[in-house]
Amino acid sequence: MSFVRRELPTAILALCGILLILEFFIPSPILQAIKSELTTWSVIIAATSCWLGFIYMAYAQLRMLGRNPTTSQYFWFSLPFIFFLLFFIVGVSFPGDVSSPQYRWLITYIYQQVGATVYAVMFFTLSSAAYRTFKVASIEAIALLLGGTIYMLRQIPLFVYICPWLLPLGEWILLVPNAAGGRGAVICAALGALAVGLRTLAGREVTLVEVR
Amino acid sequence: MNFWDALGAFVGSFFIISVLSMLWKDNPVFKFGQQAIIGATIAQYVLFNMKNLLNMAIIPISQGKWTYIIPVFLGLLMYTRLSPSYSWLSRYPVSVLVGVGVGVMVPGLLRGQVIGQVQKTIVDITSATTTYDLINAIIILIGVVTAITFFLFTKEHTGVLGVSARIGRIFLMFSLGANWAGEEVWYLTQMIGRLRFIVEKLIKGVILGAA
Amino acid sequence: MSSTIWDKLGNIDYRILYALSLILMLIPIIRPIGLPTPVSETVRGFYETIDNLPPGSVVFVSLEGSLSLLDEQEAQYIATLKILFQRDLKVVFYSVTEDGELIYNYLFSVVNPEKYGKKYGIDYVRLGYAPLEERGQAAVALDVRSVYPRDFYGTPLDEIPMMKDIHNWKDVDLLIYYYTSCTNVEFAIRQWVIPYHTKCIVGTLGCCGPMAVPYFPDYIQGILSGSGAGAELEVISGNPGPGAMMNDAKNFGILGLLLFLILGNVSYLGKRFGGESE
Amino acid sequence: MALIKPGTGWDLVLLLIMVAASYYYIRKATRGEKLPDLRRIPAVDAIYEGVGRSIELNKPVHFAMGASGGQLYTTLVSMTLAGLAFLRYVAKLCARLGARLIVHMPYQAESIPLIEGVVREAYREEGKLEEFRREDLRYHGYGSLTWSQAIAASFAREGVGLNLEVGIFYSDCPISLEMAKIQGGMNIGGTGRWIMVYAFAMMCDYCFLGEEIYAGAAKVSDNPLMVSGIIVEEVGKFFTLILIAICLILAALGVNIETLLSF
Repeated sequence: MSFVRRELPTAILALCGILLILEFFIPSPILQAIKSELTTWSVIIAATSCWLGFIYMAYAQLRMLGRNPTTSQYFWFSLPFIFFLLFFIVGVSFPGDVSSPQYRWLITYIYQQVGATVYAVMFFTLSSAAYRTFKVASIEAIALLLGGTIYMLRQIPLFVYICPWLLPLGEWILLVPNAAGGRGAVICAALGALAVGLRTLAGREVTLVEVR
Repeated sequence: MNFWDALGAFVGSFFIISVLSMLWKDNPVFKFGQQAIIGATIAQYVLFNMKNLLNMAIIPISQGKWTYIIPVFLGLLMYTRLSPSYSWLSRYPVSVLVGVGVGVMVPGLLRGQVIGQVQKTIVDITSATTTYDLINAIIILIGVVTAITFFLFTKEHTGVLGVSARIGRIFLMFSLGANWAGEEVWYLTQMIGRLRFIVEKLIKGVILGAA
Repeated sequence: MSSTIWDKLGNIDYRILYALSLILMLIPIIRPIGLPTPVSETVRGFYETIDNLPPGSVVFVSLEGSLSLLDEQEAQYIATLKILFQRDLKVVFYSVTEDGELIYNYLFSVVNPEKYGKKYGIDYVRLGYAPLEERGQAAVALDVRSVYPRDFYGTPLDEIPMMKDIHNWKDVDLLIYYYTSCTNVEFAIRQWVIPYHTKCIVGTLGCCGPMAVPYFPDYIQGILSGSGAGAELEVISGNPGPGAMMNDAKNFGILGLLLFLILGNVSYLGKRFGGESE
Repeated sequence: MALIKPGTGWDLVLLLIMVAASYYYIRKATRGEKLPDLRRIPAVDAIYEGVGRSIELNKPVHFAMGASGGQLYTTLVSMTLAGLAFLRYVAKLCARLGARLIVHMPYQAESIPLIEGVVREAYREEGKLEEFRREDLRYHGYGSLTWSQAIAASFAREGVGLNLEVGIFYSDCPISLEMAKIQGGMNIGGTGRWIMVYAFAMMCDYCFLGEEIYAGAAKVSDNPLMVSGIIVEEVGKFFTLILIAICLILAALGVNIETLLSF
């Protein structure tokens, strides 16, 4: 039983991974076909499992209601389901489905406004974080402060008007020190990810092996 | 302005304010918007995936591409997680997915993020035509090398390595600062866009326009 | 334990910062101020490239846009469209994202070509949407009809008067390339500029601009990045639009944060060097 | 026909070096031989402290891998796995010490079986399976916007002692981290996407800078096999440094590096 439960899935994982890596190096139409088949499979598997999220959300909502079954809780409990049904029914019942004007209306005025506002909220959260951390406390902190404020002011027209040198200086910060630090970090992160990948292929990644 | 646009201006403004009110404190308006949008986005996610499933699996299967029954079956195995005694079956689809993930990740990392970055760093120096370019390229090289030394884990950061790691850290901080600034101004634009929506569509368009 | 003034300066309630920024941003939206907008080299290049085209030139506009990112590029699009329609040019619009067509719908409702005396099929054509990645751009350059056999409204291209003489890169005098994914600027450079030496100007998000700068002016003759560049284009072309207000609001909106950054540092330095004086 | 695709030669060299190093060190680890010591990563030690703090304050521990942190079949899968390693660790700590754990799951539904499996297994290993609560695995819908809101709401309504966020982050961490901070929580976290690391550096009490999440994941797993992975990384880093040095020397001698590195 252990073989079917543990070794076989690990072997399948390694096989898929190694075939795709080989495809990168070896010019072979067969490997290419396997790659495109496997990537399609992945999308199909993921798409099939899409209801799981709904199930977990519904379960958590139900348990919360069960602990505190008051009238106001019933309202909050049903709200996600009402909006789920609203979007779902509008999304399938008009010609053009999700491209129908009715569904687009929902997307434009609800989804998009909320999305853009969440982005906008980040302006505030990043501001308060900067207020807390941008202090001239050490060389590192000064580097953070300088990199941040100069490149920020470079993007604000008024300050560029007052100090035209902000433009080349801001660009320089982005293209030289930022590129240097970022590149070093990217190289190291890639090597870290590579090590994880190889360990996974070898069937040694603890979180994957232990899950029953 | 027709009815639906006007209604849209109200609904949109309500949701904008609902999200913004989170900065003040948790309140019923925020809770309403937040709970509603969970339902809405799950519907969108499900619709999007069902459409994918239809186009990529169901239609091809009905046209005789029988192999696609396997991934659909594997996808269904994901739901065995809900039952403790059969949950091990969900390891199969997960294995295929992670295997494909590692398979596409490893080649991408090698070329784009390691060898390619090394190549860029060196070519910047060899292809520099002016002294200014050359100095910049050398600064980048120093930054890259010292940043890599900062990430060494098997050696304690003392002595020469300590100095190098410190310099690397300063470069990294510059980079973090610049990343922050890029995002900050970009979110500022988004905020202004939302305020414009409320002012132009709701206040000027509907409320003042109707009056 | 009494807290010093320095402590207080370092621990102001964040909500005051939030409210202050919000109010500052609202002022110019309600009442535009018109602060000065300096025009940068890359935007000047963008404008002059269009301005220097001989009458009757063919311009391709490739749009990779997303509705949720419209705030950042709206001013660019509107200003560019106005410039294009004010001149005697033949313009071909196509989009590589689904949202692109919705953006075009919106833009043509704001900048109505008829107002500029432009006729569909003679002065401008919309080809519609196709999911073009890099290979798609290459295909358009080689043969427009291989990707877009019909226009947005379903008319075969050969039945459209303007398109009769437009087949491939040889007939294109300028490519205006809008993109939102920072590295996609290379698609245009690799598929249009390097093989065919097509003139190319680009428009993108603020955060992507610096990555395009190294290609200026050798490969691309102009860059618009962010809503600020849209405002600059409005200034240089003399067409007022939404960019100026966005700029004012940006100038004001950042002031609250700057004030708080200064307060934070004053508090820090005060605590460090003058901590005892209450 | 060429044996390998042109332009992939150096990639193959690097890959083979990493594979050889993996083989060598994994073997060494399975035999129980001593591996080199690793320098401390303060953020790892802080997780324990954070769980303790949550118990003291009687507030839950929150864990998140990012709104889209459940990517299994994309190029970011390594970060998902690193996030899961941290989840396993913090779930074990919570089970052992008796803290309530709330997991904010990413929107990719295909990752849910893995997440539940990791948490359930951690509780089982600690002998506290009956304390595992499925309703504390929260699913917040599609995209970072609803996720950010929901996590902020959860902080406000249920409180936050420790907020641990490791995984794949786009524009979702600036809100969740700052909200945890405002609610008085302790933040620990990091991501491998460099472009978003700034948010962690600014908002976390302890942060993992970029690839430190992989090293951290190996450390918290408390498993010599995982630790051997970090040593493999180090081999890669030394290879990169040596490659840069050799390229510089060759460039000084007039060799065209661009062609050399694209064989």
